[in-house]
Amino acid sequence: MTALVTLERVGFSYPGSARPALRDVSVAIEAGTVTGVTGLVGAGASTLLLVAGGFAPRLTGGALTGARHLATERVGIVFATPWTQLTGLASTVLGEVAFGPASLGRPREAVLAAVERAIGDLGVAHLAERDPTTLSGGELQRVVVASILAMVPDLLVLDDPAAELDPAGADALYALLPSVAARGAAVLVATPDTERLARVADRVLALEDGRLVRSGPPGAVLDDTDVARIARAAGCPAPLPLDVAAAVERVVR
Amino acid sequence: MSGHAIRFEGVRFAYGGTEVLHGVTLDLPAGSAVAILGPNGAGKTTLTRLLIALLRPRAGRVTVGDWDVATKRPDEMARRVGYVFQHADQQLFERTVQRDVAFGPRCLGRPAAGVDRALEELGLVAVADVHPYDLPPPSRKLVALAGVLAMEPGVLVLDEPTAGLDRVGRDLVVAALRRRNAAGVTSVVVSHDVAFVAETAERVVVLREGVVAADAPVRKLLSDAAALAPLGLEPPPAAALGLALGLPGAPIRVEECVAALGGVRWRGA
Amino acid sequence: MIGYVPGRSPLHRAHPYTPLAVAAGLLFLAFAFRSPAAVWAVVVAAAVFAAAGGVLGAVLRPAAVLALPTWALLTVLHGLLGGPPHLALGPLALSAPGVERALVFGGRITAILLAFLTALVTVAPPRLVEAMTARGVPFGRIYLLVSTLTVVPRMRARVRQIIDAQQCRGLRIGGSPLARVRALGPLVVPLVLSALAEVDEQALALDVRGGSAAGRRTALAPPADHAADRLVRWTVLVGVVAVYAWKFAGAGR
Amino acid sequence: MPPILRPVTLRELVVIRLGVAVNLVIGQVAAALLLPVFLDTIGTVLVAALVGPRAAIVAGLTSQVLNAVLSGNFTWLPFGLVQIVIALYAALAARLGAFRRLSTAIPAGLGLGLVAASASAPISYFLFGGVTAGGVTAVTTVIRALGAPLPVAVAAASYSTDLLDKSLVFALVAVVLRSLPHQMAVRFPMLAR
Repeated sequence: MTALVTLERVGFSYPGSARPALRDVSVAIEAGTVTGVTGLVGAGASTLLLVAGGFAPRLTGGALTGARHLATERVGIVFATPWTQLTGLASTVLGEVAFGPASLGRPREAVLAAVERAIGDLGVAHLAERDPTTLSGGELQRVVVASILAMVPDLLVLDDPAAELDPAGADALYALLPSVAARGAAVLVATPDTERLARVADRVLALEDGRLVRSGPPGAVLDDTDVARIARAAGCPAPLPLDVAAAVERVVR
Repeated sequence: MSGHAIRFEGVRFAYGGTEVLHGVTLDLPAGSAVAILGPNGAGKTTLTRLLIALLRPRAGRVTVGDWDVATKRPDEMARRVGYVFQHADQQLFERTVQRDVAFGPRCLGRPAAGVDRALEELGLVAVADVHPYDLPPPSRKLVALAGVLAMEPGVLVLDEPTAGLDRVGRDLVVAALRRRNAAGVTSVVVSHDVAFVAETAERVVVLREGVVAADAPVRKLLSDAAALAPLGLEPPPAAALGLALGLPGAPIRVEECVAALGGVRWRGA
Repeated sequence: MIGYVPGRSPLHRAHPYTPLAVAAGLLFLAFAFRSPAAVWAVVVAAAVFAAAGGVLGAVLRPAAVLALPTWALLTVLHGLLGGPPHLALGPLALSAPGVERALVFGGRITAILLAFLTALVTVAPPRLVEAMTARGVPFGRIYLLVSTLTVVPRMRARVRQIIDAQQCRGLRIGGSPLARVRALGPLVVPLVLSALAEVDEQALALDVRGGSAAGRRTALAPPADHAADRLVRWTVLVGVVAVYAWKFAGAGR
Repeated sequence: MPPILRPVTLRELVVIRLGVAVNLVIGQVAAALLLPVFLDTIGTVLVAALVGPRAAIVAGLTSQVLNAVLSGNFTWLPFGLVQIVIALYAALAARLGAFRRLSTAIPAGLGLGLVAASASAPISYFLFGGVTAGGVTAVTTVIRALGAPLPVAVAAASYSTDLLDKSLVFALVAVVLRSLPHQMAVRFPMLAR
């Protein structure tokens, strides 16, 4: 199974910035998986997403070194703020979701079919006729994801997609990612929200100062959820439990 | 830095025709650390905007210390109340972090000492000469918070201060808020981040449909899953772990949970 | 101020280009004529146009709100302060040529307002987008005309928040004129900087939805362009050209 | 492909939309500060400095149309020509580096005030008899009442309001450009020239 995205010793610097955002990163992203990317602010998580998705340097400018192999052009990206991602050309959710497929000039029936499937998968079918500007942050972000999935991307990249949402909206959004991967797409999500990442990621890449320092299953990579910090301080040996259930199992009664 | 008491007396407020606050009465003594929880649209942000005269109540009175807020303008209230907006990074405009953080103190004619302290507290000393917009968005949020802390206000109002921050950023904000409360500053935080509320607040006020639905010590409310559920919230991880293991003392903070776990033995993976 | 008013009138059901063409035609006609009688004939035509859309009532109030101050100033500027000969109208002495000029200019403004407010009220933005898409109008033009209107409310809210936020940092927005001019910087600069900071994100969001896709976009529900629509548009065009040709042939007075 | 004919990139399109949106909302700031100016060409001038003349013309004309749609005052449409003049003037001023310092930006702004008024006064006089909505006409009426002939009153009113408005616009654009962070500024090649 050749990887969908392969980075070999990739470095990246933004235009006008001396400090490289990525240094010597090598990683392969497989289709059908949810890959988490985490790291402190400025560690390069967002940059890794832009490079892996083929957006940098094409749209951001800057200099890429090393080898990047991207086996698809069908890449979608989701950002933290829902409102900036609306096209502003549709007065209904259905029209907003249809914008992508319609832009590719696909026949009308194909566009409508793609829209029906996407809003169904994202659980926003009941909002189809609603004006996007009247939706809550959580609903809007799911509409944004639906409008990208309607184009059936092979790679879906999400940059801290739930930062602006309340806990219920965030949980609902993260819960969708495994089902998107199950349909064959590769999902790459960057966030400092390690609590939710631990629940949905098959694999996590940890970055520090532009370098990939650890990668593997969440349990082996993440160690800074509240439960993990409590367990470590209370003398629990590695690998640290990441959530309450895991911690309860590790306590000797 | 001395704090001011905050008092809401039968406050009513309406946007256009629809009333959003239906008679809120609250008494927050100086130095208290309060969090306001409640579903979206319950009037949380409206309540805080009344504190700094951005909104005028339709009925009732809001006082900060001995000031009746109705008689003051927002730039006058800024002498006592430091208000940090949810998207506060949108107010930055100076060419360096240092100059932007100094904007508030300069407007109020306050000494620059507060600026250096704020930069120190939020780990911004190293980027003091960097342009705020050359920093990633979460760091800009810290710069905006520093710009209000630098004014050394007696009251701090924070609207979703931790949204988008990483672990280090959150810990800095927790430490800064705890330090200010310890110095007697009154704080009011509006946040969905229950873990942050647990780490910083002593008292929680729940606002639902424009009325105070609950006003309880943070420990009691945040370890009560049934009370939090209707607000779309769950107990913070530390409280959940305490409940799951039946730890004594209903811990809700990380260090409380660690203390309650003293002497427990862990199985290897 | 005033937006689309749903309805079933012939104008609402017409192809979106038709009401716009009629409004433009009335504007050019209003400027073509110089005599009060001719200009007021155009005003009547604009009123009939509004009535045809069943929106005469909806349009009169905003038209009046906008036209009345202009009427008052015209009466003063040209009526009272116009040249001789003067007519006695009760206590006032009105200049005859002045009154005539006021009627012409006042009529023009009234005709333009009635005509375009009618078009504004009877053309639904989504149908216009579909019509332009079906006609292959470049995406950029549609995006600028329609999408910008949906960004304005968010920008207005951001201006409001910046004004509030800077006051909360002690900025006084009153005081001497010089102080108020100096307060422009802390209010305008953050608005522009925060908006520029979102440019890349918005461009990327559009790019993944086929914003830069070449080729024809699919219009999902292209409004029908009946023979009647085309006839009306052609008639307006020919009519306006004829009037201007007649005018520049020196005959029109 | 000469730069003037190169199709607008997606990023430039978003910048133009931003310029138009700023034009449409900036009046709120002038109103909050009780300043007798519109400032509604600041976005056009900004786009001229950041992207170029063609983009600025598109921003100016779009602002004119959308301003009419939002306010309902379609009588402003014929003033679209003035927007083109402003866009070209601003692009030239930017090319000559007028925005590098306030001491050059403000005089350039006054120059634009003269140029813009010279373009809008005849339109206002011939097409609308010197009467368009907004404060300008009130000023015209006062000057006319003081005995000045109408064309003089219209011109004087246009010039006085435009000079203040445009010089403030240019000063603000200079301040904004100077406030741009390095990583943002390098993304606009026009600035480097």
